[in-house]
Amino acid sequence: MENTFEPKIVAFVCNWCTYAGADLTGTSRIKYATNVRIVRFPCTGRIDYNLLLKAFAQGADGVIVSGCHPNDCHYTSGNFHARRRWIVFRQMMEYMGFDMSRVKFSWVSAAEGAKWADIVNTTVQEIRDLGPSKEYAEMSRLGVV
Amino acid sequence: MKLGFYPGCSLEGSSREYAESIRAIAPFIGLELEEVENWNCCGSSSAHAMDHTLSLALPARVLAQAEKQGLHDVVVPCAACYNRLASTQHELNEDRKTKEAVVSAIKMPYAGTTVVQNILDVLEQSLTPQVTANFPATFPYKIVCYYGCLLVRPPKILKSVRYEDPQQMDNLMRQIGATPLNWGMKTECCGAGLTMTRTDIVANLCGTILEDAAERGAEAIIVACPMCHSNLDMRRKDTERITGKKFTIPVLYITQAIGLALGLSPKQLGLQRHFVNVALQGKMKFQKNVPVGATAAGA
Amino acid sequence: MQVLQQKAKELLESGKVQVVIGYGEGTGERVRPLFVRTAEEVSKLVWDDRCRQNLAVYLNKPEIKKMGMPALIATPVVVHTVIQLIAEHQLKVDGVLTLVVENGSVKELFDTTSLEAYAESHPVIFPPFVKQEIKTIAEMSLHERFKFWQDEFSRCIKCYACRSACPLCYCERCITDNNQPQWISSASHAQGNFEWHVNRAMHLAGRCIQCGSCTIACPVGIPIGLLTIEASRIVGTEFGQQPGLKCDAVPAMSSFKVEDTETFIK
Amino acid sequence: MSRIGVFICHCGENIGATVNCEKVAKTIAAMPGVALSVDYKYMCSDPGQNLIRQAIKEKNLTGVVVAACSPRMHEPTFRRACADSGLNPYLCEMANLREHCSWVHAKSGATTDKAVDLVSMLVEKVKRNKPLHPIKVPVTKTALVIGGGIAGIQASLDIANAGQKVVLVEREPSIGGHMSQLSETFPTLDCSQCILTPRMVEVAQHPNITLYTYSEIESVSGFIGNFTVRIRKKARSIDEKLCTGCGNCVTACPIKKISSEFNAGLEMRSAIYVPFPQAVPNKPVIDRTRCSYFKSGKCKFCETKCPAKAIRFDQQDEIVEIQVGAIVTATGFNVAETSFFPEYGYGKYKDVITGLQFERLLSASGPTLGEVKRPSDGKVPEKVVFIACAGSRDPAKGIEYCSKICCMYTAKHAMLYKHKVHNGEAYVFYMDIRAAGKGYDEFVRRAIEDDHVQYIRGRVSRVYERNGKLIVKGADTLLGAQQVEIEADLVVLATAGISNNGAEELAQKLHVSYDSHKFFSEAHPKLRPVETNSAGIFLAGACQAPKDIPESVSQASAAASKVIGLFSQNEMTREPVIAVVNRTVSPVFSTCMGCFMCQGACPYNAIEREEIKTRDGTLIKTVAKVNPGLCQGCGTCVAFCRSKSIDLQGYSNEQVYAELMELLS
Repeated sequence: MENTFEPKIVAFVCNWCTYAGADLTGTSRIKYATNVRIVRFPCTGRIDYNLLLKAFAQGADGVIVSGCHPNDCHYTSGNFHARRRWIVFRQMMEYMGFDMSRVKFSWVSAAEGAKWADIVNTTVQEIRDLGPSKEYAEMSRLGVV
Repeated sequence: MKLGFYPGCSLEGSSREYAESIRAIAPFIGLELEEVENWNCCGSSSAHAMDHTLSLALPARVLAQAEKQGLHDVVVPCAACYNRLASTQHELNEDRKTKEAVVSAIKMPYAGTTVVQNILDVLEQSLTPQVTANFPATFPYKIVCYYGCLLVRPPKILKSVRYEDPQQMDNLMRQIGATPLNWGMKTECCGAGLTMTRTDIVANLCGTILEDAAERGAEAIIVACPMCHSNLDMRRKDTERITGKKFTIPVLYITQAIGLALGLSPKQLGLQRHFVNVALQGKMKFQKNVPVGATAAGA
Repeated sequence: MQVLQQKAKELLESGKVQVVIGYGEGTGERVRPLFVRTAEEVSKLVWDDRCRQNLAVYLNKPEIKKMGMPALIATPVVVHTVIQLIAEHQLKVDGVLTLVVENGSVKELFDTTSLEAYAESHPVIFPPFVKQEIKTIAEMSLHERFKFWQDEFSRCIKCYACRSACPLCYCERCITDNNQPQWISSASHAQGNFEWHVNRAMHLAGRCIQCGSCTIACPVGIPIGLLTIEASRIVGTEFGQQPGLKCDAVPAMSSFKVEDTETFIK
Repeated sequence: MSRIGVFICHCGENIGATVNCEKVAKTIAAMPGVALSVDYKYMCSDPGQNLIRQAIKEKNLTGVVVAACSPRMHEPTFRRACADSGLNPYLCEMANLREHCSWVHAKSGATTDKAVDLVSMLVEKVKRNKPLHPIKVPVTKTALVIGGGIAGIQASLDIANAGQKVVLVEREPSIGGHMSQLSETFPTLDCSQCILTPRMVEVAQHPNITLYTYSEIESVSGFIGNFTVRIRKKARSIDEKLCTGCGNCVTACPIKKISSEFNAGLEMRSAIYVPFPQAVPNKPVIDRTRCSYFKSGKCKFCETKCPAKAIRFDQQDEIVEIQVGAIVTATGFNVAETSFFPEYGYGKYKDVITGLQFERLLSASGPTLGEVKRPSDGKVPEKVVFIACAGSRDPAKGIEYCSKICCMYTAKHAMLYKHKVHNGEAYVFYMDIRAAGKGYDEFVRRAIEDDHVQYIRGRVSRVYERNGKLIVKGADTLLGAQQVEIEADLVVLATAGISNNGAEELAQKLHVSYDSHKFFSEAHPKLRPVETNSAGIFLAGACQAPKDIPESVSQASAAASKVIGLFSQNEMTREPVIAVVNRTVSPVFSTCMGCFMCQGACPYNAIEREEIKTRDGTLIKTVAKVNPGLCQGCGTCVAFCRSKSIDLQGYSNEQVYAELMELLS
């Protein structure tokens, strides 16, 4: 049977590289899956890991986090700080049993319109294969034990 | 000072005179040598071309043996052995995984605490001006010091500071009354292990070195490496044949030169084993005729 | 014990400190924190294997601050805590006199050098059962770990004893008390609990000095310290930084190196 | 209750053909707090903008969402439209329906659904937007220029000629920098001093320039528009007002064996000295570390010979405090010394010299009066070997970068040598010839073709001395790596350009970031090459990376134009998208605990410490405070703050949280 599940994917991106890169995908008329919704931030350094938790709690099936390549940060080092944060956050979440394959981290520059489309499409496909993220979203409905 | 002594193969074979001269001068400069028991090959130069673990395991076993024997400092006169032991120690200290692999290969505890010293390090500590002041003779010749590669490279591992223009041997020779000449060949290549397979290359390289030394008016070349010595001394005939030039300049181990300044006989220092005749001898100071060290050591 | 009492007496009598924070007999077999303010009370001070709670937690409580200059009876891990608090500007080097017992005598750690030297020579050592727990969890599959923690968290009643016991949870307003937005669901359902514990671990990453006070404090027995221990382990492995060793340490989580490596960012 | 106006743009067919705009407008209209939701063909057209202007007035809107193209395109347009009608522009947001939706998806229900999501999340955000006001920072219209080489001179003159005040600080006794040491300049071979000295004089005489030579920066505080700088005027030991620059003192000084900095160690100077005859100011200075009066209390020969009675042995360093609005750092570079090269003899051969030393040998004002004579015995060298990339592009030496100027000056050196010694032989060992620049490659070709300089592509492994000759051993890689040995009389190393002494200390004083080689870092390698990451501090010349003269001058003028731009208004306006640390009532004052993790996270040093005190001055707590003049609004600090005490205006926690919640509802 064909997999008809349409995952909900939230993308947290920085304004200067990935948001602009996604703009370029548009101006280049490169098509990608409709499943993704972009939330714009000034910098990856601004992206709080709690937003990721909240996205899954609220029913997202996957999350994309993307910003400027190392050394290209508009604010010099926000992405370096973010990178450290994600290094720890990923391992910590895995330690607590969370499947981090639902979170995709990437560097997409303002010139990488095609890369953005590719990242969205592969993420959608991979999350579709993983199926809906039920475990986490349902936790809030379990009530007090 | 009690010092572990790792001779390696050269000092038991082609460079017997190196070992003889070290043992001969040791009591005069306050050194008590204790040979590392049951020692094995350092692996140079074939092991590291064939099997990396083996190239580390062989020196590691020597070091482990020294630890077992309680030897804190070990002198390694052969420059090749020295290089292998020091490099191994460095690599095992840097990389825990490799260390585990090597320790399990040698089946001996290995802490890596042994202080590996080359002959120049040892002489620098023991051949102080106070000690040489009591020498009965001097070695009053114009010489050039030839270091080769293994005593100074790689600089990061061996911690050598002036690896292009080392000074250790020059300073030591000055102490015993020699005049070291400034020259640019201190660390030129002698051809090393190509001595067997490509004698022509060795001959050409050594020819350049010998020629430069002779042109500068040096009366001897001083070395601290059996390989350098073999190539400059034992290969002299081949060098002359291939380059078509004649060279009479003798090549001495630094320990032999020191021995001559101590008034020891050429035979005690193994000078008769050289291929190129060594006509040099220590010049007596006359004011003191008994080396103090000799009596102290009960020689 | 006597040397400690003697030292406390001297310090209080000389007026060098106004309060000695230590341990006294509690109910049953347990010890409890004791705040000694007069020389007469020093005989109540206890020092034995039961003294495990991290007393550094009291240093920043307003009630204790009011008492004046404190002396703190410290196990090795408490010394690490004091250093970390100094590094985080929560404590001045001369704001506490740290007392350690070594070879039957009491040593005063009063400056950066003495604190750091002591911490350096007294690394944190986990008891065997903690090592076993760490190993067990490390060997679980992702799914097993999820199940394991869900089972553990299911007992959590959000009492925040872990927060109160932790000397490095010193915020006046905790993130969990913040409701605009409500980052952490206030209910103690699985999601709220998960959010709380992720935040606790992330907040203590590179800062947790691994004293285990949170685990001891947990009334429902969640091995909650393992989370922050893991967080600090990650920081140590990835960025080579250990908390509680240097008074002027730059926090690992608010610094970076261009050479930091990862493989997951595409 | 919010009254949000939502305007859905068709962008002609661009959005309208793919997204059902009408449906989006209708769906959004049903959202609570939405007062108006309409769609229109072209929102950015005048009638489109008027739609917004009218609606704000008629419906008394509290916020506006324009769903159209990328905010990176038209956000300023629509914010201006809102401002026209009296709505704070920061209460207007854009949803990106074109680049992020209609252009990347086919026409379908899913595409329209996505459009609804994109708009609704912005509606929820805008409900929580707060009116923001551009930050005004007063500007002190005086510029500080640090370094009086050609870059500093150019920047100073440009700013001063635009009518603004400049303070130029130079640590040496004279301005002029490395350019004053050069003989001729490539690619035109005009005399360096001839083109430089008029500019030096202009600096000294310019009414808008205050010149402090023999002075260093002591400390810098403040921020863009408002820096306070303390300058240490080192004691020159003379009264500059009285000194006539006659030079009698210099002749009288008995201490004459001091290696001359200006002549790169090839000549001697006295303890009281003027670095070179064209120095500006042309006033001597006493080198107190060498002067026998300062060392032993005896001598004072200079004082007895001074007709103007200008010698002041008791002069003290003076600290001058100035207020400036902008800073240009033009502290230049240095070259590695020959002692840096083990393989070339650790600097022990007198006739192995640096390119800078060779400049002095070529210079008419140099120790040999322009005759090429080698340092060891004064003989005219018959064979000169030039080694390019000495240290540069050599990771083993720790210098991975290209020093950029060496290819050109080496060609110039070889050429000038051939001009002066006609029968001499010049060899250049090189890796690549990097002669990109106007007239540059032609210049190198001239050296090779007209002046017969022999270029050998290969590295030199060793230089050693034999029979009074320097043996240069190298390889010729164009002849199959054949070994080459040249018996040279003089070897000139084009040693790597390195950061100047004290660059690191200065960078720390200025809070300017620097790279691993201690060259100052620009704010953006491509788009902000003359700015630093500290607002109001600009870069000129080789303090950023090795540069040649035209490049240094261009950058200096660029930096000057940045300063002049900044000074064109009395107040500077900055985007209000900045972080703020919360303040609450007593007894909490702020939920900030003062752990200062944010300080480490901030790339702009914008986080300061604020002490909250009681009325009688007792310290209650120390908390973080954001300097609005420095913050650029990245928000990295926000994500770090454990107690959520710091927030970013325009992207606040509440706003982004609301966006996410709406998006997934």
